[in-house]
Amino acid sequence: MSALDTFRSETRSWLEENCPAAMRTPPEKTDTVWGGRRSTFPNEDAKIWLERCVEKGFTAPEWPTEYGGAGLSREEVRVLRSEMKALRCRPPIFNYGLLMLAPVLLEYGTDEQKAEHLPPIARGEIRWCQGYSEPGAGSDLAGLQCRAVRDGDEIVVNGQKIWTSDADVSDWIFCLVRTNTEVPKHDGISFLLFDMESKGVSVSPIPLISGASPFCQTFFDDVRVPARHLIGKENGGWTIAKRLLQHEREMLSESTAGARPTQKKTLVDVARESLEVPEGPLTDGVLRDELAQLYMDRLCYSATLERSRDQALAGIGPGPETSMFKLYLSELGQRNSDWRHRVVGARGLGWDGDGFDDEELQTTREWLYGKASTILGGTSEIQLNIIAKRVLGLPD
Amino acid sequence: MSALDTFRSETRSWLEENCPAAMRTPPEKTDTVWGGRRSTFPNEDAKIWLERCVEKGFTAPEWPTEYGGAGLSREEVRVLRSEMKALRCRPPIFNYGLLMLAPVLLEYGTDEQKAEHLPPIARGEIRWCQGYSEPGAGSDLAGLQCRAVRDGDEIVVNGQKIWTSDADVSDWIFCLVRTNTEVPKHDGISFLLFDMESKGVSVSPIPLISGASPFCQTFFDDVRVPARHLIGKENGGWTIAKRLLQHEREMLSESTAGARPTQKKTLVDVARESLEVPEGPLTDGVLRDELAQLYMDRLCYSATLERSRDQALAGIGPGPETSMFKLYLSELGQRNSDWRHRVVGARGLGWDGDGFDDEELQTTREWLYGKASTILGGTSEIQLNIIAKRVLGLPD
Amino acid sequence: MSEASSLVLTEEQQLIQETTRDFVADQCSVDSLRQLREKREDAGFDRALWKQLAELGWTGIIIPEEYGGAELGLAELGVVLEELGRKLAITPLISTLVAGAGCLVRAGSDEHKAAILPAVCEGDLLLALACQETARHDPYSVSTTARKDGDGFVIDGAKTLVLDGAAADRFIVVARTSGDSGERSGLSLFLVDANETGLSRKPTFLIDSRTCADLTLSGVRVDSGALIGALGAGADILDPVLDSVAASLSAEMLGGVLDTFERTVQFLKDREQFGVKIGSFQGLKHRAARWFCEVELSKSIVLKTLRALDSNDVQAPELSAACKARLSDTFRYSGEEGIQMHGGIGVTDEEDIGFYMKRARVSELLFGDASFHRDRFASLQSF
Amino acid sequence: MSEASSLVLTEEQQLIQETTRDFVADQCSVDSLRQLREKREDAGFDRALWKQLAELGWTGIIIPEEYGGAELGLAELGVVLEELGRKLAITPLISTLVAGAGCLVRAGSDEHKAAILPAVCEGDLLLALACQETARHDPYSVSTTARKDGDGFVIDGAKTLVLDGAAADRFIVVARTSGDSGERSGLSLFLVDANETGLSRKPTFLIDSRTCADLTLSGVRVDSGALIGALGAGADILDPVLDSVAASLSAEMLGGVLDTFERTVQFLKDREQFGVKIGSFQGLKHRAARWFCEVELSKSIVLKTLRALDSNDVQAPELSAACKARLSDTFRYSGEEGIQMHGGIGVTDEEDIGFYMKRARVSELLFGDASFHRDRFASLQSF
Repeated sequence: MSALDTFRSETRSWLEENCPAAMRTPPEKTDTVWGGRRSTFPNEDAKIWLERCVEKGFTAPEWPTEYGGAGLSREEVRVLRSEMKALRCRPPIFNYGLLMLAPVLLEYGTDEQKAEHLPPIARGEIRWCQGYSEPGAGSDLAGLQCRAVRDGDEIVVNGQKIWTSDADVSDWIFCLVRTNTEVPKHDGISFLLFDMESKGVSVSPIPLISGASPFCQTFFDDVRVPARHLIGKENGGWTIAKRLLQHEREMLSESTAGARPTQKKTLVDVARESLEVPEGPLTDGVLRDELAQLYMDRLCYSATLERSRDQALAGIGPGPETSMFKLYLSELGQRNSDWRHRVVGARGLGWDGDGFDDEELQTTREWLYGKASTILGGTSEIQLNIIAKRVLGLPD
Repeated sequence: MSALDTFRSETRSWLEENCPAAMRTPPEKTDTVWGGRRSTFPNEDAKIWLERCVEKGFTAPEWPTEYGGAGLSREEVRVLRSEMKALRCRPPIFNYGLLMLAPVLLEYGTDEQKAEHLPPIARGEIRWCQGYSEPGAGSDLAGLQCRAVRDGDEIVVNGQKIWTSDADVSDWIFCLVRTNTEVPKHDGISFLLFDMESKGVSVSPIPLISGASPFCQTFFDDVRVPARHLIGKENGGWTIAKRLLQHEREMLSESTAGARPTQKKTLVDVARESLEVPEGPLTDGVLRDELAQLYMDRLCYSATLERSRDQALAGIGPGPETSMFKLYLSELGQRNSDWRHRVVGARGLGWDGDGFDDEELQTTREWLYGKASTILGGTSEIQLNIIAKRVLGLPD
Repeated sequence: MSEASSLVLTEEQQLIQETTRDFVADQCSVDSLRQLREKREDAGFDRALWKQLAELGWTGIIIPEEYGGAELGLAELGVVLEELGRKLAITPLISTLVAGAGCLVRAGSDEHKAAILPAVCEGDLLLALACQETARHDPYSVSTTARKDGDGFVIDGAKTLVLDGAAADRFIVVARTSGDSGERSGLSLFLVDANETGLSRKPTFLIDSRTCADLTLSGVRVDSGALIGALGAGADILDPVLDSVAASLSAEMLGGVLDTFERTVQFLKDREQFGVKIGSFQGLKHRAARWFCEVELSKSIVLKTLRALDSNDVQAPELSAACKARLSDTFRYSGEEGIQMHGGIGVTDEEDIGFYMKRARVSELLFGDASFHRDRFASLQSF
Repeated sequence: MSEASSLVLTEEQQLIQETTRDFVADQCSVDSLRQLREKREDAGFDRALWKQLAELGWTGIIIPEEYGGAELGLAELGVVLEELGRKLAITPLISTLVAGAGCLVRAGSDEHKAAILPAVCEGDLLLALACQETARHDPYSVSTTARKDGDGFVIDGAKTLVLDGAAADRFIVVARTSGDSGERSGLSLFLVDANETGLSRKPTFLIDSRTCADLTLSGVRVDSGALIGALGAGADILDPVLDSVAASLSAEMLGGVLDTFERTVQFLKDREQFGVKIGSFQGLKHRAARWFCEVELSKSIVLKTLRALDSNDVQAPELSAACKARLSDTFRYSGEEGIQMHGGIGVTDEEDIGFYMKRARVSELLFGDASFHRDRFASLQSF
């Protein structure tokens, strides 16, 4: 315990000394540092903060130092997180390479592959996107058709992906491809990495019901990929794919736990304004009751996340119940933004133009955008299937 | 139109003259006249009212007069009903023979069978019960095992039924039996009638979570039934069985449409008492909102029932959408009694004994008993299956 | 029981339904909403479409024959609105006909009627009801004042979410001539020309590609003839007109509900995943079946309410409240289930289903959401 | 982060869990509820069982060591209650230990503590909190009065739904020494012997086979030493004690939730219809999966709340409210889903599941239902 206490106090000192004051304020949505070849920073402090963390290995604290991590134990990582939280330090960087690809590379990659890909991720130099869904393969992910054929030392990819988040600003893609069409669908899938600057890759953004979106359609036309970028065995990609989905769900359930700081007004603020009740009990008993329910459910959700983390520390790893987090959080988020939008009333009906302020327009767009949260990353129905089968053991 | 108007005024006069004043008050639950060999009447007026209706054919107004009906047209039946409603006349009799068995006898019975069974039903002399479910065949009704083997002019029945409402006080049973075990399950079922006083029939009531109940387990041990009591073809009973279920659902959806008159206090009364708000808006905004929702849903349900009747008059018969009525009404009824019970609060926690008045104990027992309504007569899940398949045409 | 009160369509109503259905199939589509969104014209609807509706006689469908209308009921208008609602067509039928002309038919002077109603029937004149002042519909919360001034009145205040207010030629402005905001008495209705000095309007572009307007009334002077009905008794006109508006809007919403439901059920039959139609999954089947029940209940309450309004049934106000509450909830639920069942494609702008969800939200909030109408229903039932 | 505040069980808690689980497997079953129901004994629970709990040390588990207790926390008691709750065991742990002893430990005089707590630990003395007066839990709605009279007080009033009140040896009576019903201030707590002149009790037999009591206090005279804590400041004791009661009751309810869920999932795996296990139907699968989520959230909030109470976390009151609201809703939902999924057999008295639904309703209404606690939560959060 004593060693951990020492680590705690050293870490705190380091954070206090190295984390710029501006990086200790709640971030706006636009403050996220994504990294990559075309990396931009909201301000100079964000750049400095990332550089210092990279140097210390704190962008990937649990990784071995040889790959750019800090080589910390689980307990130490927990201490680091709690200290960062205490000082309100912003995460130095956020991206899918770090949170989704890297864990499976560490588990399934060869030493060469790890050495090639992990350090640039830790340093925020390469931004990754995820080539999973296809127009005909959404919930039935394993039904994917994007074809990859070996040609000597290369693999030639032809096909189409959809819902590729940030494909238009990403550098590399981790991609599920079909390398065998003669076997049951799960047995002919491979897990392949390639550069989005490769010849034959094209990208087209998808407008959503909420307007412009980070999602893209991505087309591959005879894209030639060096065969060394195949992770795991050829045709053995499904196991890796599923494991990555667990990490994705974990990311989705953590990223917005508790209140999202993207909106300035709390739900209480919004209700007070709409009802014109500056203080005291909200006069609409039904809204007040609903609001209490929302806050309570948030509390229960946070407690469950906390329990899950404590269990992980006690040696019980994240299992299929990550489906529960993805399911519950996405629906809770929808209930939150739906409630907010309903309470805003007529002020939330604006699409654009004068007559509505930014926060009102944002409330509306987030409400609309939120409809995607129970679909993308695996629909709620798929999560329910997973829970029924893998957690409850109900028969097929 | 003029003939119908004449019928209306004649009917009204007849009702005014013949329906005793005591039969024009809202009935208590215990006032129902069931008929049968062991028929009892709550009072002399109920007996007189039944006799007069029997004489007029008004217990089964749409049946041919030869079977004890009044031979009325659909329009005339509607007029009779609306006049009875206007004068608040109680139904002279209520039982399963009249509402469930008779319609299928009229459709599938031979002239001899109709002549034997319909008049006693119209006169209220024979009370029928329904032998459908078995312990292993609930939702999967067609999986029934109760065995019937032909032996010359007789059929010998062995097996067990469950949920036989009022089996202990009924005279005859209409019963689904398995007459062929070699064919797909739907093709080996027959529809058989027999006397409950037959040798080998025994009955045992089933206590429910709400206490004593009208439901029974019914056992058949070498019961010998004359073969002429087979309705329809041998092994052709499933079609009749399904049609009868439609009539059952129709009955279930009509019998309690709108408020059930079995409890004296309205939901508003109960809320006013519990909240101690004798007048003005209910002070608990959430309860008030929920109550409005309940009443509104009741309105919408009644309007739907009314529309369905109007459609029937316009020549569109009751189809599989009767499943919707069964589903919705049973759930609405549960919501009603659950709400009432919740609002009664601590006063609704009594099982028996002092400390709780009759209305409170009844509220509690009805809440408990109501849990059966979404299960018996075809679970809500079965109704959903029927709607999905037969109304929406969704694939298997 | 007369044919008119039966909850099935009369022959005339069936004819109106078929005519409108053909018209809608020809003229209306969700794509036109995308176009309206891009164009951002202040009017917020297609004037050519409106002229065609006038030719069909729908713009005067509930106006008395003496003013050139068809003198039919809300039940007939409801049939038209339901069909238009199926394709989310944007027309000023509710604002001009049910709200605007509704006030005049009910309480307008002979001069008003003669001057305005024939032009409405011709499709040449648009009306709008300027009632709401805050983010939530609350008809008695009126702070706009009309002050007696010589022979006329001077109106000051502001209005928001005035449906079709960007295109209206005349407004019916609800103003307070006595009492305090929130009180039922003291409201008066005034007919105000859109070009009146002191009146300015700003169009607001809504999520469902419809346009409303915010109004500012600053010393707007009208003569005493502008008053509709009795001074201070505006609520006696407003209440039944708002009931009619709620029920008519519900009929339009019903069209949206039906289309959302039907297109989603079709999608369940067409879309394959895991090698089978997704409509074969019991999880989705049961949800579709429950949805079906809500749709059926919605159909019934709309039919019942419109007929009750047409026959001045005493139950009409509470039916109207139940109707708008039910359609608000069912349309919302339909949009949500529709999108979720469509999966990924459902959240794209390319797929139509999202427009139904947006319309559901706008319609829900116009003229009182479900919560407002439950409150009103409870008050009408004295609890 | 210390081990104690981690949301996994400590080794000691695991030990307590195992001991209790073995005990429950041996001694408790739903059948004993059926027996209690037939016997209709006033006590409403099995005294032999209570003595055995005393031998295990559970009757004094949260009482300080100096009075013979184990001086553990609510977290440990919660583990015991959860296991007992799994089989719906009826024990006066909450009434005697959390409510009764809770008041004394917090604010009782040394004499009170010395006289009562050791006997509680031994299982020889039962306490009950006489708080509620109307059909709805509302701790400040107290009309029972305690009037100063010479050196003591005279208490008049009536109480209802006094949990385990039929067997209690002493009552802690909440009475008003000043102010009006509904006010937080002016409440005082008195320790009253069950045999005191003027106090009468009537057992009430509840649907879950448990017994409560209605009390009548008519000129009950107590001396000044009967006062617990400061005069008129009873709410300062009552509030935190009721938080502990709400959380402890939630732990017991959690046991019921878990058993209901687990036995139903097992039923889905065992029961066949249409030639397959009914658990293979996606409609039921999805519902079971949603139910699982609610169960998991319930587990977490109980753990979190008990730990917060043990560490006097400032968030403890709102967590307690969230906890009781959540468990009230989840237990109810579990009972309803459990019965519906069991089908016909589920509504028979022979099957155990119905007892869980009945317990759920009683527990829901004891010490404030979900609606009460949402209201309290909102007040605590100042909205």
